[in-house]
Amino acid sequence: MKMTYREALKEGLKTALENDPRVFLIGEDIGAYGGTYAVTKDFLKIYGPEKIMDAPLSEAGFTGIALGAAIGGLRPVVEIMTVNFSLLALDQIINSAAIYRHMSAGQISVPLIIRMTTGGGRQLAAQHSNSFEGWLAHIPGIKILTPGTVEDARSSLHFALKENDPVLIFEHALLLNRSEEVGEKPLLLNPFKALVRKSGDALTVITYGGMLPKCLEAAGESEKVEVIDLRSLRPLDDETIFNSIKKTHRALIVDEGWRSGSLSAEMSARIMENSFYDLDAPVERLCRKEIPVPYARHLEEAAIPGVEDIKNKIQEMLS
Amino acid sequence: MKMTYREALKEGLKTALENDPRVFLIGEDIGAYGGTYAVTKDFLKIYGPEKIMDAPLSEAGFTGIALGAAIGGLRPVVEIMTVNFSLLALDQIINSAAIYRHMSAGQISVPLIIRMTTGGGRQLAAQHSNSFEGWLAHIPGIKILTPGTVEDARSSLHFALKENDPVLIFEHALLLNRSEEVGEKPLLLNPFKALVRKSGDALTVITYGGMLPKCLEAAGESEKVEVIDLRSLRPLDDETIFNSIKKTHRALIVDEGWRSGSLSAEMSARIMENSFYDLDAPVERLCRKEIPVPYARHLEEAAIPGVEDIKNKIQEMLS
Amino acid sequence: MERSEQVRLLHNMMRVRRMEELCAELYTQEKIRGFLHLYSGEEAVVTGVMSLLKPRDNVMATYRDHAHALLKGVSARVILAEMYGKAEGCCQGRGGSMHLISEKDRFYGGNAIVAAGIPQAVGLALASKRLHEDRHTVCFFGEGAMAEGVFHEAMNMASLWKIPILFCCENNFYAMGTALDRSQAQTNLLKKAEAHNVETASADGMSVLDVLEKTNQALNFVKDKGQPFFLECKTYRFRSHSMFDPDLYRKKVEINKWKERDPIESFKKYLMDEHLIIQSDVLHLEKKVEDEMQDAMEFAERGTLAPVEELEKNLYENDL
Amino acid sequence: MERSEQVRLLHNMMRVRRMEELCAELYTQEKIRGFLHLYSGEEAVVTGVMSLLKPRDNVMATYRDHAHALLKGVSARVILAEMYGKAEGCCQGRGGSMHLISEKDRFYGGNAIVAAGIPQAVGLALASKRLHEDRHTVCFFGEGAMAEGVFHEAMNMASLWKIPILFCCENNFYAMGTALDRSQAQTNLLKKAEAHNVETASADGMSVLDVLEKTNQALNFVKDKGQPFFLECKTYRFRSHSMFDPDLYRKKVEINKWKERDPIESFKKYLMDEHLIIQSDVLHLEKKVEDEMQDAMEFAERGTLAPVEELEKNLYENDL
Ligand SMILES: Cc1ncc(C[n+]2csc(CCOP(=O)(O)OP(=O)(O)O)c2C)c(N)n1
Ligand SMILES: Cc1ncc(C[n+]2csc(CCOP(=O)(O)OP(=O)(O)O)c2C)c(N)n1
Ligand SMILES: [Mg+2]
Ligand SMILES: [Mg+2]
Repeated sequence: MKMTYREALKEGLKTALENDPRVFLIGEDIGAYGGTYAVTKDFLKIYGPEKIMDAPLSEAGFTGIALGAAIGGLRPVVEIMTVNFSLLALDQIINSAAIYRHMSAGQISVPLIIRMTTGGGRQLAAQHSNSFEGWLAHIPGIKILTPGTVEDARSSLHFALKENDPVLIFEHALLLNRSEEVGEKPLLLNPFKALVRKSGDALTVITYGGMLPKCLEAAGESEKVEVIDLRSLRPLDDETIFNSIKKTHRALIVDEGWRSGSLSAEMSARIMENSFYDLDAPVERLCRKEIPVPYARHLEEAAIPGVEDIKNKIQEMLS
Repeated sequence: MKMTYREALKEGLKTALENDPRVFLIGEDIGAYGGTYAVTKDFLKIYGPEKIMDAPLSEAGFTGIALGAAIGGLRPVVEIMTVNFSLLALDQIINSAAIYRHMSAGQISVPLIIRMTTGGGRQLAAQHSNSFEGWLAHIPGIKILTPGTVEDARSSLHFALKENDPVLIFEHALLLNRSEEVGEKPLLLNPFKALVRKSGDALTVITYGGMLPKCLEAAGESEKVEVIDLRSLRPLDDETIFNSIKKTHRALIVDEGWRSGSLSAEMSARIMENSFYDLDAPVERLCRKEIPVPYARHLEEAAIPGVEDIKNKIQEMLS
Repeated sequence: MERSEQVRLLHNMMRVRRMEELCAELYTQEKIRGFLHLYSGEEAVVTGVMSLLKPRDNVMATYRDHAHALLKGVSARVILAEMYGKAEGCCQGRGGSMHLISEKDRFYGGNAIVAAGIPQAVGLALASKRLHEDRHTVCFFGEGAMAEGVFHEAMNMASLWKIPILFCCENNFYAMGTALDRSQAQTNLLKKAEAHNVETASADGMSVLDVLEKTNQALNFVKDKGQPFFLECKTYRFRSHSMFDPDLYRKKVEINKWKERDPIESFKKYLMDEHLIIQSDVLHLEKKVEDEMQDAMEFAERGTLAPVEELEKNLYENDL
Repeated sequence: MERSEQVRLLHNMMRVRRMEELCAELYTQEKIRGFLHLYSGEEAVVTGVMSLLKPRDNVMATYRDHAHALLKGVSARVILAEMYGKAEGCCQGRGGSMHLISEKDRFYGGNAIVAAGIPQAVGLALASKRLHEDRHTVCFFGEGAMAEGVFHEAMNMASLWKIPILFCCENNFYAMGTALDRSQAQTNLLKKAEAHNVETASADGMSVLDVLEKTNQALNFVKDKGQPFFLECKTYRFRSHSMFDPDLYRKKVEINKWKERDPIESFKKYLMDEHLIIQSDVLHLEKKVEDEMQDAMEFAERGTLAPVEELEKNLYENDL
């Protein structure tokens, strides 16, 4: 059957709400409004205000409350409307959620899940279009999932709920309306393993999230291009990457985030550290231009890697 | 004459306050208390409460006020007591200060300076010991200075005030009591250029801030080891690095921050991209262990690279 | 008040309304993209407040900012051009609807992070105070923004440091789909300002004259005492939160009840009842407004696209 | 109140004081490192509040947390061992003075980010409510924390969602070196809670009996109404902010004035005046306290260092 990324997220949330009485959702406008991106439409009616908590504009506050509730035995699923607003809650996430288990020598568990919409491409300009997932993957103590397919969107919450640690899930706004053929039941593929989405023998393209479909489109039918979907940014499954490079000897990282000090840099550094002697050429990176994303469509398109940019880069690296 | 890093910071602040009537300092406990690290001791008495504004515990608020004041024509110098508390102000810094000039097509200037104490090594545990400067260097629109010498501490504010854009200055807590021989007047060396602090021919050690003295100590008199001080993390002066590697063919990055997705990753990736064919071996990294810093001294020492760790790594790479 | 001044108030409210309705049309035509937040229904607030401001005064607004930009002196031309994403826009197409900024008009935006502009406006006012500049600073925000911590931080410091600023809360009773009483335990908003020792008043945000009068008192207080003032204006948005919003959370009866108090219609009626204007005056104003907006739209249509080569310009003062 | 209960209050205050003074000594001997924030002078607050709590109740405190840990049931042994950085400490030496945590005692820290614990405590209380657990949740913080935005955010939501929690503000009039009236425009702290429709009271934080009585009323309110309560306890710290602090900002006369109201001495005097205890009882208590603390210190001295090999353990439940 056909399912959209939005429907997949919806299904994941409903399953969680129905299977685990400790689960509740909290965030701005997830209830009466129906979710900014309509992911939680009708949830308030179905599950009631204890399970679907419309929060005031208080990102730090409700993230902190969810954190405490997680310690106290509930399984909160926070929605932060847009990745940029997560900056208001970073103290709670980084200075508290990420450290409690380690600092308490294992006494405290923080099974806190935070979903947020990430990415550019909708002309929302500089304060609503960032891709902070790779940047946040710097922080030890949290895990980061970036579903890039409908199937993964369907099961990310399932796996996040199995963790007893903070998990951030980044849902790309441009994927919401994408649909894929899926089975009756979710496949439940361990999200902490990278997957070869398309195999090839001369260039490994490493990507995730919103850039995945673009990379697959750019790769087309070429037998030369292998496309790897990281799926999880922390932990990073480098084995799959290193194995691929043993075959291709070349790698390109495509990351929607800014380039400097990003996940793309980490991936590149790890490849050098582990696969230096396998490489026939330096690893390259294709990232967002290092500027705030502009509103105008032609400028936004120039700022964020598109299919053409990826195609050109692949061509360049293969010739 | 001898001068400590603390005295150098003090001198820089006093010079700024005395030479530019638009300059004022704002932050927690910089006045009556004298500054958590005694950098602004007696300032309140000397310059009065308009110039030395003791702020309430409101990091987002007073950073935002300083931002507005900067737009309005003043030259605020914010002090954020410890780098961890900057997480409370990141929305103001990243979602506003860093974007205004670009988003307004050059109409708005944000000459906002933010100083903060960074780094571990004082048994202050997980919520007071981070090194976020490399991580924040991901953000376009801001500049980042990390003085690692007394001379640089002396002039960082001078140069920051010449910028018409947000500048973050990270002062390493462990350096405060270090003293150096300096001249009567500051040398005023452009801080956006990396400097070769010690030359050598077989390994380039790239570092900055609190790790600089450790690297210099570890390098000792060895003619093989070249030590480069980045000084500025954004912009990054890679030319100096690439030139050094043309000579040494090997590089080690020593960074107090966590390893994954850090400045060390960026440096490594850039070296691969630009100097791949100059390299005789993969670039390596020595960073903080990827955990919250523990309180106990022996654990903290094990978590943060020390002189011995650097020595061992250098040895290993040279053999 | 002079008749001409009263007519000017009506005219300005009509300009705001017409521009918003035009934006809605242009949005459905996909000439304007991204998020679009319209101000229809709330015109009395911005018009009443702005009528007392001069070009030299500072204004900070939110993402719902077209009206504020227009009445602060930014031309409809550059506003529309901005929303078209054209180089002739006030931000050369980089900001769009939510980020109108015009430094020469001392209009500082246009901030799409709720409440982030509040401390920044306090900072602008601090600068004016320190530099002994003779200007007011007015900061607009919605009642939803008052749940953000930084609102309280900014109020406290403005009060503590006696910073002359007018906080103008546009209380339209909803923050997106969340009603005030579903998101704030204390719905008497004045209490929140009082918690920081800030002087307060509440105005009928559907009456331009009431807003004007309360603003006048407030600005006098700010100027005389050199202290902040918090003015709540109770109002309502006639449209959904943004053009994305299906508006599932408000009852028709509620919307209609407020629409009966349409600030433009009621003020028009008042002026007619007082024999200050006649129907032909209204037609004349309508024509003027229509001409202004048509001209603006044509200007935006004719506009050019900023060159992609300049994409990375203006990140820093001295490009690296 | 029973005599034995009153003696217990005195005993607990003495335990707190002695532990703090011992910590000060150990700090100068460099047995304890990092930042060290002592509670001397404020004993009546923690003692009065905690005397009404059970092991099953939740407590969240700040970096000034030794007293709270001790009276919540964490032994002086593991507290001191933690400050010594030993494996026998409650966090195996990873937390230190500012981060005492003991999950089995439902003592959740120990948070060195001012005000960060406040929403977290609200979350703990929310969990208890939803899980129908019969426990109180008490959240301690200083008056300085009330300037942080997240304080207001948490108060609003606790009130809005009727979350049963006791907010206990230890108002010692200083946040580090910044006096309350130099950092908050509204020094009547109750107003800040009222801004969120939260019920309030103020206690004499130098009188353990007054704190106890007000806490009792507050906890009853919280339990009966299922709503939050804000209790301010006016107190004073006799020592500097932390062992780093030269205490340049407080006048000797002010400190001495408060020291005359020493909560331990005054309660001792009261008990003697009322003939509830005699001098030998005091000596007996002192001996008991001394023995407990000496034992704790020896325990900490004997403690072992956590193995460095385990440094990266416990980052996640299932180590990667
Ligand atoms: C920090 C932040 N959180 C959430 C949002 C999403 N958002 C945009 S407008 C809005 C509602 C704001 O309501 P209010 O302040 O009352 O202003 P109004 O839209 O009613 O004029 C929300 C939740 C945002 N832009 N910024
Ligand atoms: C977010 C944050 N900002 C600043 C600090 C530094 N700091 C530690 S304690 C303190 C004062 C807190 O005062 P108060 O809340 O009154 O508690 P008290 O120390 O008086 O018990 C400050 C500024 C911090 N730890 N966290
Ligand atoms: Mg509103
Ligand atoms: Mg205090």
